[in-house]
Amino acid sequence: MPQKTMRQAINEALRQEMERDPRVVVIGEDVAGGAGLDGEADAFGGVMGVTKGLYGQFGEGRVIDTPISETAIMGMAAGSAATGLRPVAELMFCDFMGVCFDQILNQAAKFRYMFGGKATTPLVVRTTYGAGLGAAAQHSQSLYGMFTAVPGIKCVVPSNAYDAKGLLIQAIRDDDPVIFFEHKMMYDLRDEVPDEAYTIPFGEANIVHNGGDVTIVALGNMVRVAVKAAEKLSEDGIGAEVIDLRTTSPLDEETILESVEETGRLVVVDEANPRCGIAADISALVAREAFEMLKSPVRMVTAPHAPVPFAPELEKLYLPNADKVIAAVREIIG
Amino acid sequence: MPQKTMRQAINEALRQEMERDPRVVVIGEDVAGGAGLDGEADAFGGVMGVTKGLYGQFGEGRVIDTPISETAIMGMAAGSAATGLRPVAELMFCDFMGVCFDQILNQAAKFRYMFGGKATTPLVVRTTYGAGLGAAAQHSQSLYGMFTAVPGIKCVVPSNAYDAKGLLIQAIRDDDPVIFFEHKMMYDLRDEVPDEAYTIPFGEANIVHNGGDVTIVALGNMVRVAVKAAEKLSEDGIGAEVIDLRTTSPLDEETILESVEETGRLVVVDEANPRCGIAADISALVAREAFEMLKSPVRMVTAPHAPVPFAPELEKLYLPNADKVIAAVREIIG
Amino acid sequence: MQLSRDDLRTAYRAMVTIREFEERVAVEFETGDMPGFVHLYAGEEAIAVGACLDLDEKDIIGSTHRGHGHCIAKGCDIQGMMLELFGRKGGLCGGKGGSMHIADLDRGMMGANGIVGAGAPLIVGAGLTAKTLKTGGVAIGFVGDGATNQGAVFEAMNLAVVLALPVVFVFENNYIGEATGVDYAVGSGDIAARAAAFGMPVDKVDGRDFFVVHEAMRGCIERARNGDGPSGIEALSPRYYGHFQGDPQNYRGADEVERYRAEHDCLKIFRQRVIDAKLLGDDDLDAIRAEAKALVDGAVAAARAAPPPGPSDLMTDIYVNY
Amino acid sequence: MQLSRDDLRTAYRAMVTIREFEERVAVEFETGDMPGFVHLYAGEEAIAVGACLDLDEKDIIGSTHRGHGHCIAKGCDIQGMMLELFGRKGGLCGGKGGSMHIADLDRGMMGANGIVGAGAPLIVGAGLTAKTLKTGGVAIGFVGDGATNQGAVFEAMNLAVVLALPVVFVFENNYIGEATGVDYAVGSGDIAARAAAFGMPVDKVDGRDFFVVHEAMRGCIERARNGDGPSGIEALSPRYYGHFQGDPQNYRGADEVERYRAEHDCLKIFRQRVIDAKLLGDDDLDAIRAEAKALVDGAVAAARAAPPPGPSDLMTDIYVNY
Ligand SMILES: Cc1ncc(C[n+]2csc(CCOP(=O)(O)OP(=O)(O)O)c2C)c(N)n1
Ligand SMILES: Cc1ncc(C[n+]2csc(CCOP(=O)(O)OP(=O)(O)O)c2C)c(N)n1
Ligand SMILES: [Mg+2]
Ligand SMILES: [Mg+2]
Repeated sequence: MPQKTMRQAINEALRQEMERDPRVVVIGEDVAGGAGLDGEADAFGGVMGVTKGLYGQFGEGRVIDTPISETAIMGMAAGSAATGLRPVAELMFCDFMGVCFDQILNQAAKFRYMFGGKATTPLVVRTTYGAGLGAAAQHSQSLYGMFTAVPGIKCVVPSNAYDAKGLLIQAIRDDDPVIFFEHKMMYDLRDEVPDEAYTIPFGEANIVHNGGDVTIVALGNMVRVAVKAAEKLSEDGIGAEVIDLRTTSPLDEETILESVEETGRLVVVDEANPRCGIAADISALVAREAFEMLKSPVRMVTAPHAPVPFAPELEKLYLPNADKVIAAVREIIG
Repeated sequence: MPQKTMRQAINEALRQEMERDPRVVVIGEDVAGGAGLDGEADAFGGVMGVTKGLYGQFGEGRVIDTPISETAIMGMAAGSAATGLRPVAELMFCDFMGVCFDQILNQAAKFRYMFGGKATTPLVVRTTYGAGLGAAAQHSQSLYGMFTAVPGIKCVVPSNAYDAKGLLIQAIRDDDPVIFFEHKMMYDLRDEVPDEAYTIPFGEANIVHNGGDVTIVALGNMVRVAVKAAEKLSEDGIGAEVIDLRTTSPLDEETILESVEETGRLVVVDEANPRCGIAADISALVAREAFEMLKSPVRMVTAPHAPVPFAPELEKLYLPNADKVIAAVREIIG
Repeated sequence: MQLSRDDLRTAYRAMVTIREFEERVAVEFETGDMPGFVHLYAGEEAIAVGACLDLDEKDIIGSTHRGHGHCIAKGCDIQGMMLELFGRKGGLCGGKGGSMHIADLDRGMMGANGIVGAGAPLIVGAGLTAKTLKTGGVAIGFVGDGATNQGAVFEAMNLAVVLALPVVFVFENNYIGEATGVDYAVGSGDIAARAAAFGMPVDKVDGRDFFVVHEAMRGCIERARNGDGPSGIEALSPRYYGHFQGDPQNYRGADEVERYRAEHDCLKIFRQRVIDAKLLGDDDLDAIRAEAKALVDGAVAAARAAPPPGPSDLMTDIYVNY
Repeated sequence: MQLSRDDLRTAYRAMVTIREFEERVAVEFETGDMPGFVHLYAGEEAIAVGACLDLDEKDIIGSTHRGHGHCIAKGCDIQGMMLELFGRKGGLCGGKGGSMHIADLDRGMMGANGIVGAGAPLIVGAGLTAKTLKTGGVAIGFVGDGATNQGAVFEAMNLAVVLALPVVFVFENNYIGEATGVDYAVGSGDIAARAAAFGMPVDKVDGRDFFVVHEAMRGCIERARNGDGPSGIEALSPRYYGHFQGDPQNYRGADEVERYRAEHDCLKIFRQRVIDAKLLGDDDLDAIRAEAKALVDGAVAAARAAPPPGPSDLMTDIYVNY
């Protein structure tokens, strides 16, 4: 199977869905780039180059550059979704949710319920998250927990290029508003990605490493960290089952609970801050539903309750890594 | 001691702090009311009447009516806090955070860290939350979890008039940004409230009902629900210790853990939605730190993963109540 | 005056239906049987009806928290509306939305909105759909004077201009946002001029005069249909009730509302105009009003008799599938 | 020309220090030793320096993501800045902020800001402090052309007008926001006129000419100090580097930047002007530039020699107390 980067996989998903359905449009800041200037059109393809080439193929009516107005972008996307388009809007960094959250929290998420089931809002918001680039406190956050908290929203956090393509196509074909989180350190990671379109259903976690001693739940870029830890642990005879959530909402509770029932131990690995996040959410799920099988305290390996620091030395300390996961596992395996 | 409503208690806290410190100003939409019109000045005192009378005493320089521009309100408040004022800004409904979250999430919360400890931002944002008024999906949410998740923010959710006064005075004197959540169904509830100014420290939960069989953690308006449940349970010989969190950030982990170590059982009662909220956060804390003492699964009594419905019959079903708390306790006490 | 007698009847019917509806809601609300908040539109009827008369089902409107008038002007079912306001099964939103979220997408009514200003970007989205799918439709966004100070509205205007979308902004200046005067809240003192500076034509018109509103909107709608991009009107007309029903309105001058009602009521102006022009007679108009009243009476009776949503409704309509 | 020779030296020193600083950062960044992103201000020096020359420590500026020039114009320590950009202990923000969050509140520099437009409401807050505490200070907010389309900026302008605060908005029009031209993104095509429609005077000036900027700002600052409320300038001048360092700039025309540098460079214009007027000589100016270069050299050496923050720094400075 062909090897593709996550950037290519996402681009391919967009391209194929745009070819398939004329209602799919891409909206955002510099999703083409170069508008109103003397150089190349399609100069950027998004600041990460993910949408590159779509403008050339589909033109300005389908690949829509906007001013720096996230509220208007998200609102226009939500409004167009409710009236017949299937927009894919880009929020350059998820940190920018602060300037446009209303259009997700109170508009797109709630249309269907508030309007008694009469609205359908097939909106996808693609956004980037995560630390590692030295981009500091306002460009490095992992804010999927805040979207997971919102009824009416679906929330996707792919961990590799293959999943990214399949989950994004699913997101575009899905009739509910979906927030799609792309880790900015993962765009160049390669994976086997089929050329043809395919979907991965929401709410189905993926077991990416087998083991019977401890369940490690991870998502996005932390899946690699968890797998690395699991591999090292297995060298020492400790079997870790690593579950890649893929989507945080809907959440595949079943796979998590089944695994913990088997292993009796839970470690959640999440790059986000610890309070009211996914790690706490999964821990609480297990404490509610799998308590009887639990042999030891749950552990959360997350960023600390602090903003993301700039200096690379601090940023490295800030992030979860395989050693921290291993330490957490050892603590509860004893 | 004099009986006062929560509205009066909050008003008194504001008045006393404004008298004490000329740097304290109140900012928001219609915090006076009547600007630019032919009727009374100070017509509203906030849409809930909480700031009524302050305009008359302190004038338009200290009680500042604004246009309907929450981003500018929060930003002006944050910027003035960082430069020498001690503003108390009002966000009429916490649901409106969606239009101004950036100024909290990325600005006020992060100044101190981003600027290497050189900024001090003594900002208070007062806001209302909660269902019960038939105000439907966009005016009834309980969003303190999203603020609790943000490092740099302190988050207060008082459960009665006495606490509201002491915690608000503490918030105003505190040097960090504080979000202060007032339940809109509680403004007319009365309590003994001293006339003089006093503070209640942050991060100190309050045990409001004693019992040794189960720990019930609650906050805000849910404390009354939890106490009601505890009282009924005690009639049946079940002893419930009810912990009123008072502040979700900082969180009094010690009091919670000590109680659970005693009772071995945890029920968290929270009006918010269940995913990535305070209930999950507390459950996870206990599953991490008090697992060995835990005798049964934890239970969360929260709103469901749904927007707040309009019809009173549905709204009632939506909200936690004493019967649901009792049922949860019975489930784990068996 | 280019309107046919039928058009005039339609317009008057819509205006008096709004008036009857709102005045009745004021009464019903006071009984305590209607939950939540209601923001009444009485006094501003000529704006909604003038703006919507020429629209059809492919056209979409986006409303505000004060949305009943827009619903009626766009042809929403009166009984469905009243059921919704009472929170009953069969309401336009199944009793889950209420006054602040009343909507009927089948009629091109995208919803009232409890978040001030939030409807403006949404309606730009409706404009994008119309342009992209070449529906021939236009998108009309209602925005209050207070709402014009929201970032969302400013951004929406600019984006509509940048993308040359078939959007019309209707700035409803009723002089007040909640309890704050427009002259205080709008620093420039001029909503139309500030909006025009975003790069589109915006007329300031007397919102009490249906004919003036309708004429100004005709130009805007034509412009949008021709692909010439967005435009707007600022229409001035007072609201007759409080910000929400129950508001003591102590921020208003004494007799202010009485004066409005007596001197420049939009229904009276309309009536005078069509009678003077001998287009419709007193009988015609009275009959229409009586019909409107009967319609509202029936809607209230139906709503009061209808059951509330059932427990099984709590957890439906959150997602299409989950 | 009302400036003394000392003032002119100060202005030129600030301008060339910015230029030397930015051109050196471009080089240092390419080595890979400087973390994160940097957005360079070279080309726009006359704006920051013209805007800040008359300010003192009680005055406060709010910056953008492109903040180095504003820092230097407001008198921030060059070495502290360079340490910060390298993420080292002793940097202006202790290495925790970096280029996008560089700040020095002691110098009245409220911070660069990674959120486009977010600085505008903050600076309105600084204006509120000045007015409330009667500090006599003014608050200057820098806003890019792209940023003028953010709701936060529109709201901030209106609020500053409503409250008549001592605020000056400096709209830095460098023709581009990221990779989008101002003529595309600003629907009206005119930032100054759009801002003026919010109810304050806004001049459009040549941002390459220090003297023009300084003169326009003098009026604005005076106005603010006199309690006459906000105002603004739109100053046009290109940036010489990419949006961020490393940006291929393929959205630009061929030789565009070379032309800017050759034909209308703000340093050259300044130099020509003061030499023609016989106010400063070549020697003066060369000496100042040499000093600036030496200062930057020293700062880079110090930064490269400095240690990074230590592990104990990770969890400090989150709260004053917790
Ligand atoms: C974002 C937001 N801020 C504040 C409110 C509270 N609020 C509801 S309506 C209103 C006044 C709106 O005034 P205007 O736009 O003039 O509309 P009108 O009520 O006059 O029709 C306010 C402040 C809100 N619902 N949403
Ligand atoms: C809210 C927000 N949206 C988008 C971005 C990404 N971004 C950073 S700078 C920039 C361009 C800003 O352009 P302009 O205001 O003209 O400033 P300039 O870079 O030209 O100095 C963009 C889009 C951001 N940081 N914040
Ligand atoms: Mg109004
Ligand atoms: Mg620019």
